[in-house]
Amino acid sequence: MNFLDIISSLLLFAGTFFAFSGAVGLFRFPDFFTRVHAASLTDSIAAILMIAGLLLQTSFDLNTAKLIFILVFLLITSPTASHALAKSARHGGLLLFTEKPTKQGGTNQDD
Amino acid sequence: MLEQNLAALPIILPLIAAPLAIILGRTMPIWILATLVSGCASIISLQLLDTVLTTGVISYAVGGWQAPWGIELRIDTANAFVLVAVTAISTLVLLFSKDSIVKEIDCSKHALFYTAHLLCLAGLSGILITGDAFNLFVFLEISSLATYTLVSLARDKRCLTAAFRYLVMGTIGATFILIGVGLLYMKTGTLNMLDLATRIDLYDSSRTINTGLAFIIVGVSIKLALFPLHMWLPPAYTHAPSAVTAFLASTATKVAVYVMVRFIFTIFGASYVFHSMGMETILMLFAIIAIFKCSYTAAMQKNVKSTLAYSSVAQIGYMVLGISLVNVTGLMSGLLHIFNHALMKGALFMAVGAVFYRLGSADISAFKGLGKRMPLTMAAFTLAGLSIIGVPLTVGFISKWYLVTAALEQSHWFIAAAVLGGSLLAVVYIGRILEAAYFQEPDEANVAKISEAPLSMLIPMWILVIANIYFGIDTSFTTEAAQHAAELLFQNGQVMEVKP
Amino acid sequence: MNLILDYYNYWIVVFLMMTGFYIVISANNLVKKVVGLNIFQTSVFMMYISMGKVAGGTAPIVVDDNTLYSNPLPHVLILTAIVVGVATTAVGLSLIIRIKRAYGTVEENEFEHEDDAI
Amino acid sequence: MIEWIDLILLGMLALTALRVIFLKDLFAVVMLFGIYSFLSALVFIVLDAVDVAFTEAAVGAGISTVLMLGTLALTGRTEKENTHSKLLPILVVSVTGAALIYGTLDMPPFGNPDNPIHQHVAPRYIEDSPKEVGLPNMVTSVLASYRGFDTLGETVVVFSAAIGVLALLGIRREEDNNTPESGFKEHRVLQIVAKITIPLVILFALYVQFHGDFGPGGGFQAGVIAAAAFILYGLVFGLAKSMAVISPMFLRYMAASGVLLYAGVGLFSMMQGGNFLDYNLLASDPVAGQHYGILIIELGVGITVFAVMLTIFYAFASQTERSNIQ
Amino acid sequence: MNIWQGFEPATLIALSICIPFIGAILVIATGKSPNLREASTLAIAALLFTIVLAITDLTFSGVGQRLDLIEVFPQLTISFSVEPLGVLFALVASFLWIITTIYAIGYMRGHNEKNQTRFFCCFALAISSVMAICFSDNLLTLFIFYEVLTLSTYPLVTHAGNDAAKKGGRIYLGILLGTSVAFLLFAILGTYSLTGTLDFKAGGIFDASHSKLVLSCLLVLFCYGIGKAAIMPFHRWLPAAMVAPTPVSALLHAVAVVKAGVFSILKVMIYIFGLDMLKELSTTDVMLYIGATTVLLSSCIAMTKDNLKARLAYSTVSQLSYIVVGALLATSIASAGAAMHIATHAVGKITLFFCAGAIMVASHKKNISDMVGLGRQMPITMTAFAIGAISIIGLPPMAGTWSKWYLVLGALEADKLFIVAVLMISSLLNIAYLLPIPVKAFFYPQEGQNTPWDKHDIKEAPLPMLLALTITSMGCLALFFYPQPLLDLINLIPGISTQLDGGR
Repeated sequence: MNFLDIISSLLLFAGTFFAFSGAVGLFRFPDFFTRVHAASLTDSIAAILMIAGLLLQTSFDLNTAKLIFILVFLLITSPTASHALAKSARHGGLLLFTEKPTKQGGTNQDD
Repeated sequence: MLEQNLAALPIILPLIAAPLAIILGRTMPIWILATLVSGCASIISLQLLDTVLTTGVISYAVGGWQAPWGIELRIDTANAFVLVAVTAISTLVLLFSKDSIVKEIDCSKHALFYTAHLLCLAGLSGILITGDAFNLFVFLEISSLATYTLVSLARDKRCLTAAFRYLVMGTIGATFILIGVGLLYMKTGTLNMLDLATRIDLYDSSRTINTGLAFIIVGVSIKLALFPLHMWLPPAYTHAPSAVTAFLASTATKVAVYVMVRFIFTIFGASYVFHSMGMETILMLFAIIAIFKCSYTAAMQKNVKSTLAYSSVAQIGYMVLGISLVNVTGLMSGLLHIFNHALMKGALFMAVGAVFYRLGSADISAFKGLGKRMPLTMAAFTLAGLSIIGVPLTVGFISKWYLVTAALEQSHWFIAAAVLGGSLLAVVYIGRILEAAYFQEPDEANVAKISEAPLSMLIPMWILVIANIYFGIDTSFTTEAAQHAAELLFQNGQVMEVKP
Repeated sequence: MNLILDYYNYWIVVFLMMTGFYIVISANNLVKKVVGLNIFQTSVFMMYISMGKVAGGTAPIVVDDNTLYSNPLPHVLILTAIVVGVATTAVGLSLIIRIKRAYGTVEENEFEHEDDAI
Repeated sequence: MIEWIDLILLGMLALTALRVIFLKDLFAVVMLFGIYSFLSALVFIVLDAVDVAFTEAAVGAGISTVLMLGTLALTGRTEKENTHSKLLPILVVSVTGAALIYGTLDMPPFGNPDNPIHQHVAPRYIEDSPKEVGLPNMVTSVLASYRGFDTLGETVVVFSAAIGVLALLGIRREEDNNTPESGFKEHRVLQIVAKITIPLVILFALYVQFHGDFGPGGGFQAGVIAAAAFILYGLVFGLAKSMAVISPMFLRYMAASGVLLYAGVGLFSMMQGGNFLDYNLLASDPVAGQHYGILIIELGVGITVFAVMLTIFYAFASQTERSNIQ
Repeated sequence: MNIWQGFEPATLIALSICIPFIGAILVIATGKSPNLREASTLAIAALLFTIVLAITDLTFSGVGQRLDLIEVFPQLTISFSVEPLGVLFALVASFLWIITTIYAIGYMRGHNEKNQTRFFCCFALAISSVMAICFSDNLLTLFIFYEVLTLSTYPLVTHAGNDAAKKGGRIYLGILLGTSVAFLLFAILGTYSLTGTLDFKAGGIFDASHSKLVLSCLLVLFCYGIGKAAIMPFHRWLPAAMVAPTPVSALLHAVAVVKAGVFSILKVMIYIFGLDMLKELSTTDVMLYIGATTVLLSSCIAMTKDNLKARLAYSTVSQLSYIVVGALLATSIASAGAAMHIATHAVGKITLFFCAGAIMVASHKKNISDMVGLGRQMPITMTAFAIGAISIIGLPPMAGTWSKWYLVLGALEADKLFIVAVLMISSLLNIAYLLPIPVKAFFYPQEGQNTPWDKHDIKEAPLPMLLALTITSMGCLALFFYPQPLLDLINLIPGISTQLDGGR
């Protein structure tokens, strides 16, 4: 295991940690908006960390480029989705919603 | 070029015509295109049947890839025979539907109707011709999707729930078939039917193959509406537009029967299915129940279309019964009845369609007094109805004759008696309608509207009626083909006839 | 133990299939029926893909000469089947929309009075 | 390791599926279905079926879920209490399940390279297709060439779905249908992001379309992705604008022409004296012929799938808009 | 004299079947003008009779006549051939068709019936199928035309179109079609699967190799399958069908339909089972006693009926069972008697029906109790009735005597004294329910009237009807004095003879 691998795994672990904390937040936070907040923030940071970790695993070829594209894409779409969600929730006058975890899954696919 | 590719044409022609129809866009040219294509397909399939009868099985490698790797189209007598029926009925129904759908389908949807019809035809031909188990599933789905669409085109809102029920049941059936084919594939590593047949023999008693058989039989039984799984059929046939019902009743379930025959005899082999698995008892039981229960229900219906729909389920019972007798004559009677039943049900539903065209209803009460006012339509209905009953000189008699002969060959005296008893029930449900038509006075409200149906409906209807009688007298064409097909199927499975 | 290792995948897939099948036949709501149908079919797809797997193999895209590849044929079949599935779903859902418009309901037990239950 | 991932994913699938049974909130049910699809796509990847995973994610999780949501918007989001007895379904399901478990007992073991399916037909695909067809992606070779007829059938299935949806719902082009807007349409952030992403998505679709010979992808996936781009456009900017870009009529022609393109290749090879869909005859060199053939038919597939998916979306969305007005 | 001299025998058979069929088409074509229509029917009927005569001639001269049409099943063709029993039936049917046509013209006009074209058309179709039945060469052909006959007579039965007619028609069709499909077709198929052939063959097609048990079952199936023979308990259709107009009742239920039934039974007994085989079957006796019971029971029922047509209907049921009994006695003489009875009962019963119709048209009376003293109004009709009744009873000098004579001889030859007794008792019953009608008509005064007979009282039916019933009653007489041609014909049937020693 060389140096790059160690860094990469550290990054990956950090990424999973944030993703996991986001998931916990989704369950534990009291209302809709806080949940979206938890999910979207951790989502972005987890994506960055994980992809960075994966980048270190590649040998800087086509796959590297693909990963970077994916990262860029995620960084554009994921916050937008959260934003759209929150805005339409307010538009619809919704404050408390119990089925949020599933709704999160939905927005990801809609993009 | 044509000569060599004849085997593929019955699928390809309607398949190409369907998108062309969308591009044409206007109803009239589409109708002409559809009828022409369907007519060509029926001529080609006649030619194919002739070739098959004289020179033997046609095998066609699509894409030039040989059998177990590529998809093979394989035409033997059995599918050529059914193909002739399907394409011919399709052509006649198209002729019939030109006027019929005017009253039953919104004008804006006529183009889609013909397109869906072509797709359905392509799917059915594909199911018949293909020699590949998975390809069969794909074509099954083409025809099914087109069928759901066709059923739901009617103006009556009840067609929607009927179509949905059909969709759910049909998809479950197709998925079961998919599971079954998957299990077979898992065990044998091939999808080609012939290859499957030879390799299944190596694993005859394997539990996986047993399960595969069970799933395929159940799946196909849903598609062909065998008794306890028939619930989708009556509402779908009742509420669909008449032209659609005429087409489906005489082709779709028949093709499913063919699929059952193909799987049982060609792929699994009769001795495995019947000797080792004892399927014949189950099939026979359900077939007999279907004959009695559904004929009885048919006699209880207020709507003529649903009477005939239940009658279809009962008639499918006869076909399955023929298969379950496990001898050449029985199988032959099954195949023969596929063809013959297509002729009778086609004519009957066309007649009902003609009545619907004039009266906007298919209730028995609408039939009152029609004997005088629509004499030609009702005469056609009468003759085709007699054929359903199995009166001599009609095709119904011929298939029943062979079925009973087959039962007696196997010394199933009770089965023979049951078959004949079943036709008594047919007397009841057909008789009710005829009585209303000939011996009751029409309701006041209807009197003014009634006149004979237009020629464009009468001609295809009467062609079928005449075919009913012609093939009931000169049986050489149908019986020879069916006999040959049945013998071939028994040989294919490399098993001798199962003697009691 | 061997038995479990050999077949655990299939057993879970069978369980999934049956869950989907159960939803289809027991659900009251037509949309849920369609969801069930999709779950049912997707599970069947998994059965197919499972059988194509070769332990230690890779995706059937040529890398070099000495690689062990999984079987491409089930993949092809399931690609087809997925598309078939979505086609059915689309038609089914359109039917549901029309049913809602015609009857005002998409609950199975609310049709029964109108002699055309699903 | 792989087994554990597989097992965990399958476990999650089981949980998702079970949850669907008991949930009454249909919105959640549909979302769970989306998750189910995604999870199964992951399972497919674990099992080396990358093409399938791609398709499942795009079609199952993407298009199907969108369509279901569109339906829910019209039919209401809760399931009513089920009055039917549960006994019969449970019985049917247990019998079926028992039969299947019985069937598994003689199955070839999972993952064993000696299984019949790895011995009989497939070896030729794996060993010879790179030479015979000349493509590194065997799935594409088999899909488009060896079993090209299946794929033609599949394209026709998609086309039939369009016919069905058009027959059932039709597409209304109401001129005044931009009156009340749903939340999305006033949404500046979304609009800007959409403007940035849509070209990228289309570009990606083209990549998938033409790179399918070498990596995962092909006509289906490309068609779906391209359709997704336009669906996004329609969602964000309104259906009317979307229809102004690509009209429903044009889509019909596209859907038909895709099928015709596919079948046309077959006819052409027939005219060259070969069998239907025999690509070897398309060029003087068989491998080149295969290549041309696959390229063209994948294009046909892509066109049809794109057009059909968008048509279906139009049909559903125009229903939604109408109900919004009511 | 014989205008058909130059024709091939096969052509003659074809003509005999086609001519009535053509007649049916002619009737439809000329439906607009009643006179033309009826003239053409009559002409066709006469033409048919001459053809049948020509065929009879050929039969006597021993020319084999057959006609093979299409092969429906392997080794099973629709084919026709001439044999004496068939000729006998054909003669009776074609002759009586002429008479009935004459009668029907009078009746239909006198009654102002609706749908006369349909009536005459179906009538001709029925005759066409009867001809086909007569000459059928195998069971398949017989069955086919048996069904055609049922179907073509159904519109005749329901001619009136009212509820009663519909109900009658339903019973008619239900029983006839039901028994034929459920039993007859079953029996035919059973026979086919046992022997591989359905051809009528002298001496039968079964041999010792076939299980007696199965054959016994087949016998029962055949007897009940041929529902037109009206063996109890499947006799209900016959009285039910009496709702039809009288000419229909007359021709169809005295001649065509019921006789087609017993004719089929005779054919099956003689040519499928063979008399020798028949003797050995255990169910022959069972069926024989059921037949005998039918004879007695239906005679008893007949006595209770006041409606004339109903009484005649039950009388027919009883008389049909004579023929069944004759066939089942399985002796040569009894069979001859049965064959003879086809002819003699036909003329007798048709006379009675004609009279019933005449009474209905002329005096609108249906019930026997109203006919007291009617002899004064309708002397000719009532005389004819008396002649017919005597013939049915079997008293000399009427035709019925001969057939009953041979039947009794046959019963004696078979050592079945019980049957002899039954025949005797039944004759007594016949006397009891038939003879009082003419007696009361002639010798009892009409209620409230006691004036002597005056010529002006006469109010007979229309001329065509009178003509018809006179001819048939003359026929009853003629057949008594000159039965020889019939007997000759019957003696031509292989294995059947009117001689006591079986013709040897």
